[in-house]
Amino acid sequence: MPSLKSFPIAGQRQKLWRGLDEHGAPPAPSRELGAAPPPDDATSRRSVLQLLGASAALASLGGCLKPPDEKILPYTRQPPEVTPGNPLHYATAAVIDGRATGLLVTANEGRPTKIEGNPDHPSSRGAVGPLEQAELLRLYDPQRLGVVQHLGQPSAWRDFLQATAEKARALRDSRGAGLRFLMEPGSSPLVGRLRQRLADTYPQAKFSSWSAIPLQQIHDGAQLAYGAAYEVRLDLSRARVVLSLDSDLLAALPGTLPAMRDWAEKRDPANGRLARLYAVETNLTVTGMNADHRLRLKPTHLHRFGLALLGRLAAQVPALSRYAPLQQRFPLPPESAKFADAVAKDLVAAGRGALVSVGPRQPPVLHAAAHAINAALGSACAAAARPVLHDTNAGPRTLEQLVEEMRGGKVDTLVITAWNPVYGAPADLNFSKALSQVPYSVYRSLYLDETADRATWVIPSLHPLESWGDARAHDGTVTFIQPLISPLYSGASEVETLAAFLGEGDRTAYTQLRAFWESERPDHFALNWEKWLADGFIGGTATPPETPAVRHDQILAAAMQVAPADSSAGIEINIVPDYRVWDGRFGNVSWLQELPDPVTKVTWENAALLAPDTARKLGLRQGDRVDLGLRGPPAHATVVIAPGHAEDTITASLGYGRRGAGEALCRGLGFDTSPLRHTDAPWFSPGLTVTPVGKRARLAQTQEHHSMEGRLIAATTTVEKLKETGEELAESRAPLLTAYPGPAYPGYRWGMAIDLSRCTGCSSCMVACVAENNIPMVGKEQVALSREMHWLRVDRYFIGDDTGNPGVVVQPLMCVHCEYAPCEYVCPVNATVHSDEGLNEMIYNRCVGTRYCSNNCPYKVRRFNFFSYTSDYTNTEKMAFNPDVTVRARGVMEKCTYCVQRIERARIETRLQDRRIRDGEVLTACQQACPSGAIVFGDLNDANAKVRRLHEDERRYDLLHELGTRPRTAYLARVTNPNPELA
Amino acid sequence: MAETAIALPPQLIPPPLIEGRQDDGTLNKSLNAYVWQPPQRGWLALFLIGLAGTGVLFSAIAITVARGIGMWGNNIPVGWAFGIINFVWWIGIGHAGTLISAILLLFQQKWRTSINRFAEAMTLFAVMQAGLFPILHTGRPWFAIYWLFPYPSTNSIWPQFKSPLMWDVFAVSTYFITSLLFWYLGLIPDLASLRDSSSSKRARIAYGIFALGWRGSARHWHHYKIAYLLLAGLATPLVLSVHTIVSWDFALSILPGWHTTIFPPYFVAGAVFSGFAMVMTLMIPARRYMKLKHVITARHLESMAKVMLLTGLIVFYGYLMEHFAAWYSGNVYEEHVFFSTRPRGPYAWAYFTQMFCNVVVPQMFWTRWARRNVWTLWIGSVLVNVGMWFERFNIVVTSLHQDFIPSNWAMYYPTWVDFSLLFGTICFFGTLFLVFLKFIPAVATSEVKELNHELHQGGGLSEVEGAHR
Amino acid sequence: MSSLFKPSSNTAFRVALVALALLFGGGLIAGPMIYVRTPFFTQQQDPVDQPVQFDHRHHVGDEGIDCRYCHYLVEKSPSAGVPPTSLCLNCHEQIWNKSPKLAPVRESYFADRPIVWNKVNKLPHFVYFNHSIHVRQGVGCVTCHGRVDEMAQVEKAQSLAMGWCLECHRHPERYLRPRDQITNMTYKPTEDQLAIGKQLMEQYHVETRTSCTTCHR
Amino acid sequence: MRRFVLGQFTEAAACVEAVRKLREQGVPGLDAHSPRPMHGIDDALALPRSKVPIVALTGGVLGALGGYSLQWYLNSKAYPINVGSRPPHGFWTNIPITFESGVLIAVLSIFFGSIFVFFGLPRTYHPLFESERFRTACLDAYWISAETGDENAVPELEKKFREAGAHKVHTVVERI
Repeated sequence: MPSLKSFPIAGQRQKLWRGLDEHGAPPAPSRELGAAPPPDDATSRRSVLQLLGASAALASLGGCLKPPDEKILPYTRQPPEVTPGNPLHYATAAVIDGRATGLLVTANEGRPTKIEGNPDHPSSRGAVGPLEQAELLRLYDPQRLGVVQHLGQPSAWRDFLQATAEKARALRDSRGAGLRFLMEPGSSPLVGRLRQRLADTYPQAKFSSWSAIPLQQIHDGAQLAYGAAYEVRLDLSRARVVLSLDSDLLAALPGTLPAMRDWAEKRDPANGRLARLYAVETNLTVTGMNADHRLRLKPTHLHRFGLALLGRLAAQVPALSRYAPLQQRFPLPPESAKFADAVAKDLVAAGRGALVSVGPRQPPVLHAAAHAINAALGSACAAAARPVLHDTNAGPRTLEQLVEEMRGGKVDTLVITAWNPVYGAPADLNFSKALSQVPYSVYRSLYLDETADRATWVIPSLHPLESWGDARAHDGTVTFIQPLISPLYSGASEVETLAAFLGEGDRTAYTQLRAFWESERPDHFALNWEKWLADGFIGGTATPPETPAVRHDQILAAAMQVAPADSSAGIEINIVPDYRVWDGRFGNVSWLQELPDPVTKVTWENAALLAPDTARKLGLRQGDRVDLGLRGPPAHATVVIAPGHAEDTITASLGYGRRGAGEALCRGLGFDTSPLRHTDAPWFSPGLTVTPVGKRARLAQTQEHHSMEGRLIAATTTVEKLKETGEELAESRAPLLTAYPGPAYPGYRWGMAIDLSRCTGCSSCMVACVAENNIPMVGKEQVALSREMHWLRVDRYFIGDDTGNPGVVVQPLMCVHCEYAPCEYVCPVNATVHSDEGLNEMIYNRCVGTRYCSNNCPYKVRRFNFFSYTSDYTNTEKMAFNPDVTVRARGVMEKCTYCVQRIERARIETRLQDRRIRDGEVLTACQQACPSGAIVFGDLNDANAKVRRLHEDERRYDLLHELGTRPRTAYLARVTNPNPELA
Repeated sequence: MAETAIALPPQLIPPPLIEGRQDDGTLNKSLNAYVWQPPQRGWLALFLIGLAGTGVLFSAIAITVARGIGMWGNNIPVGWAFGIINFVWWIGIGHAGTLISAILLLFQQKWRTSINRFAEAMTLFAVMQAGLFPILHTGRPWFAIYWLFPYPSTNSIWPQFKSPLMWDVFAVSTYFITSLLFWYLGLIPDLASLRDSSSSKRARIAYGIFALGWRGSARHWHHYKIAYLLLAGLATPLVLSVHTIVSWDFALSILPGWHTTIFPPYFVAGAVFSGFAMVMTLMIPARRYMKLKHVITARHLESMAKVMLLTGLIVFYGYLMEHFAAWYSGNVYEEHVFFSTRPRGPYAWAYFTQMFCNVVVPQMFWTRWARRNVWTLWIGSVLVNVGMWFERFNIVVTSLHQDFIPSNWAMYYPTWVDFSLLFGTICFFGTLFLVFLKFIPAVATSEVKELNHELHQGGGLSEVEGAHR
Repeated sequence: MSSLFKPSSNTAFRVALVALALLFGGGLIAGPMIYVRTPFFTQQQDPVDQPVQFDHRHHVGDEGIDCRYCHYLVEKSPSAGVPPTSLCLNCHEQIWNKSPKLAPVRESYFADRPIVWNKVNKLPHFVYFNHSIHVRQGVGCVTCHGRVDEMAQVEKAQSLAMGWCLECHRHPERYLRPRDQITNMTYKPTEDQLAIGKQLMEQYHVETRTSCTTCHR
Repeated sequence: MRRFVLGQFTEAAACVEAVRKLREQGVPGLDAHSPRPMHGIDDALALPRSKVPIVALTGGVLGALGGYSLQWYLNSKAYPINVGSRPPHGFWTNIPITFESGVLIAVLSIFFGSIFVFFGLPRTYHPLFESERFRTACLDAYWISAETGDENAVPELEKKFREAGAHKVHTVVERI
């Protein structure tokens, strides 16, 4: 029995951001589950040193005190694969909404410290998004639920198994009547098998899937177009003209990483002709920021635009001729019409390189229309493939049916493995009330959240890095999840929870997984198993693309059902997934909370986004508090003026306004959008009322000034002007006169190049940097005071005179490692100096914190520890620290080091082998995470290095070149490919 | 000499340097009187307020050291704020003392004599306030306090002498030591006079210890005069160098608004400007309550007002040149600072406060009436002090909050700790000053005696002597 | 008629001044600087008590066990490796397997609880020292750790102050030895150390790295 | 056991004149005491030029040299580090500290040189302080003194003092 002591105290984390002298005790790990070694081993030698060191750093006021006593804890039995001091990498996966992203996780002496993409995995290709990386912090979250709960009281897994066994007997007798499973949309073959077995055991049981961000409309659209559920498999490597209809395919979200990489290649002028991107959307998205042309539409107009476009294509594409009536049915205002004409022409011209991509929020008919267009144009960029998810229905309608059953008393036992339906379900369903009517409910969760509050049994879920499992990637590739650490808290995986209803609750996930795959693929199993686990996936298991026939008649009929746009004025609501917390499940991850939204740069909350003109019309200013009402109680939001947003619409992202008892970090941040979501209209709806409440709130925005003030900062040009721009930029890379010739760098000469043409602004690099470099998160108040600690920031500027629909350019900016560094000569204590390889070094332990270096840094990329931001980390949280990087003390400056710890590790490794470091052998964390390959690092002395080639590119320029700082990081101007017809 | 005096219309004859017929005895008595009389109620009240404020200061310091610079309003574009503003403000104020005692001595300005002790004490206490901040504003003062000095550490690492902050360390510590020694050297004969005029044995012993056994020997005076003159001679370039170096803290950076060659003269003039204003602020009440009007006459006040007018004009010229250079350079960053951020940005109010107090207010000293009216003098000098503080605010904060790359621009808001430090140093300064006034003659007795003697011997009549200077 | 101060006050005053100068100059400045160079501060020559009375004299000196048998990671990891308990039992399963002195080792093994050793050579957390590269470049164990074979209880042999590290990082030729002599506790250069050192530097491509990030990251 | 003959004047000029006369008469160990420097007394006592300027110059030059060489040695010899690609030995950037250390050492030399060497202070006890009347020497009177080791010379000296115009002539004896 776990004692109360082992129960992570709710609210413990919250203090992190307020009191700086609190020092939470680590929750004692429970050893209830599994026979694996206790997690003490995870707190290994080096981490013990680090922990002691970190506290000693605070305690020691100077060199005049003796160093504190330190202990060494060697292994009692050395695991053969572990070399203390050297990290290990394991392939595993993160699963978000049922689809896996292959990961490579670094572990130091048994504790995972860094999540990176698996270079061989098709859904990652070495890149990784912010959400996947954030899994690390979820693992070490001291607020995780640590113990099984029964009716709000601590209980045990054994008790649950016993209770379930009794329940199962009764259920077997009733053939499973009243047994319902509400599941996370899943693709796991093992879970598929379990579901089959459960269905066999309980024939009358029903399975439903629920996600706040379902792919259902995609499946429904395919159903309409092809008569069966399909998903679209994108291949942007062959794209020439892409139209995104609310499809955010360039943000690093689940399933988009390969598309981002392919797209980046299409936007590099070195790779030949540039592809062109049109975006039609309501709110400015990451994809919209990267579009060559962008049309902003009210959400209810968006799919009508798509159908109108289909109508226009009818005239140009014989295969689509029957859609001609749509052009009349959906008349477009002049601006949209011009846009649609140009897009139609461009798409036709692109032929096989054309792609119309539709976002999952759009109605099925638009998906079907896109299928029609893509098929008619013979697009090589979009292939139909069978869904990887078990359930193609996971939306509000599914939940509605379940809720009706629950209300009707037809549900006796409800097993919920879906994430937090009480919070995520549209308010009109009142899932919470329905749940309290279910006599026996089981909820598996990482946290004591809103749903856990109402379930009979709450089973702590094991973190993916603690558990075994499998899932399919976006393309169907079977991917394995394997643990890197024994469970920090007691808990169960989804497989184990489901198996409990088969009376197999004591079979571990590993046993089940291995047995399942052995039965699936018995040939050479033992050998293959090793390989699959080492690779992280089974190669060649992607679902093959198919070419089903498009049912044009059905599509046309459905399209003609759509009412023409009503021009009734009124404000519409537009709900979007959040770039940081997704549907809210990542709410308790400080890395993501403090990650600025890639578009709005708001941290720690969501906001009501609206266009400048709409704000003017409504008399609202940035920071005003408003009540948003839609057929129900209002949501209390803070206004953010968002250039590029559609008129008369307010956008709000999901995942905030959390109320769960166990998630102190995110509780109370932002506002809950569920009152604004309805079962019939989960994403958009007209009729929104906006009532200013006369109060103001202070937003924690990391960027408050959005214009470049006409300065050459993030250079951008067009394909036509590329040559001229290159010549103009020559001035910004030309050698400068100096009185001091400066030293030679005969060995390595490290440098970086950032290609603005590739960067989409997804901000994955920021999280990678945070994870690699032990960067503390400082909390909303500190961010509002401009004290965020990110070494790497992604700046976003609006360009052009049209504040309604401005151009956007993004620019990752970290220390550029000036050769003539202005920060260095002003430091009185030699705490920031130059290395013999040209790195601008920052020596934390020498720093006294005058902050002069930061004042004199024209790029303002230095960060100062205004408080001791890490001293109150619990021991569990400290396990996430990278042992290769010093945890900085209060009062010292810090900044990007070009991941010098990786350089030094590579140097030592290569020197042990008597060779030089090869190009690509040292990747900075940001470079490694970047899905579009925008960041390249390497040795500028190496004539064949990629970074050297980029430094010699005609698009290359130095930021603030005229200051003579000679940065080692070069920027490559962004090239857009606008359509002359829309100029 | 006498001709010019006669030719002058009466309203142009300046007031005398020493009023009334005085001899060594009367001077001795009147100048030391304040030391011997029991503390006045006003003195006590002010002293208690000062002590309370000093308590606030040390609480603010304690909280800063215990919790971190985060207790201040500083952030990332604005790495320096109140700490450095206060530092520059106080050290600038300190400059008037050295200027009065050293430079005016070298220029043989007789009117310096009655006010130099006062001004030197002010220097010393102002530099003490200033000296708090360079250490306190660092993130890790417990290291800064000795890592900034070149001592042989076991780390074999040394300070970096290219940093203007290192120059600052040397300049400020040299300045403090020099001011202290200069002040003390001048004080020795007066301490001896206190020792010898006191009737209380305890006071005699106390003053006796600090007088070191001075006995007015002609052989000592012989060296003393030279030593004093040499110290003055050294203090003169030193005082110029100190504020020059302080200005280099900014001018050597590359930040628009800081990176300016005009800073050294402009800072030195500004320092003298604010220093005289502070002397005036303190002296006008002090001469009244300490009954020193006969040695600190309207003549002194008027001379100081003239210096303020002059230095105010130099400062104004500095402002004009900054703007001109920004415009003439055509550099977008410079232009942004001087034509967008300062006059039209969110801190424009500070800019216009600075301009009003430092440029408009001193213009009233063109009129004799304003130069001779204690109220206009006092209010004017208080406003100049305020204006000079805001000048540093504009240089430090306004330049930093919007620099090269717009994405990092951010606002700075001071916290209660920032205000406590400013208020606390003012109180601490005042407390030290009150202690000084109570225990040490506020006027250099031996020098006034000498001046008195010269006036009697030279022109015969002290009343007209000043007309030639 | 008498003076305020006694004649002796002159002497007293002067003595007081000198004392004050000494107190300030010596006590506050010179004193600490001397103190940090003494073993009191550096903890050199201060044998550290360990939970197990492991005697290096016996194991290294008498038995001649190579350092790398127990500190087996020294050539491939930043850490030299404190041996896992199982390694102790490789021998002590057979010999001295009843010795009460080894009770903590057996207890550790059977209870699967690590032996908590006390660290002798402590580096601050901001210093990244890598054993493997030093050993590879020809820095002998004895150079930093002293004559461990003569220590009953291990003690810190060198100050491990940054200045001490820099001495070798600046002039490696003064300290390098052939790779096959790394663990030799009694190695003496056969000829002039400087000549050997310079030759080894060339042979092993030893660089004099004094950039800060070599050790501080 | 030293003796000091003391005589008081009310006017500085008379005091200076008396000193001159006494010196010309060959009175040894003469000194004058006044609350402020007296004009012409240096001449009257025929004091040699003060050596304070030499001390100051020496201190200043040594200080400046020391300051410069300190910077040169520490930044370009002891641990040369690449700081913003500036040369380790920065002549121009060494100037401010060179100047400051020159001034500092000069000031310290002047102050401590004067106090300890030229004034011979601290000397809280001096035989002159045995005279209660001598207290006026730092207030408002002018005194001359003559030191003698010979008890018998005292009456002669007192006489000479009176002749020179001094009043309140008396003698103090050193206490041991």
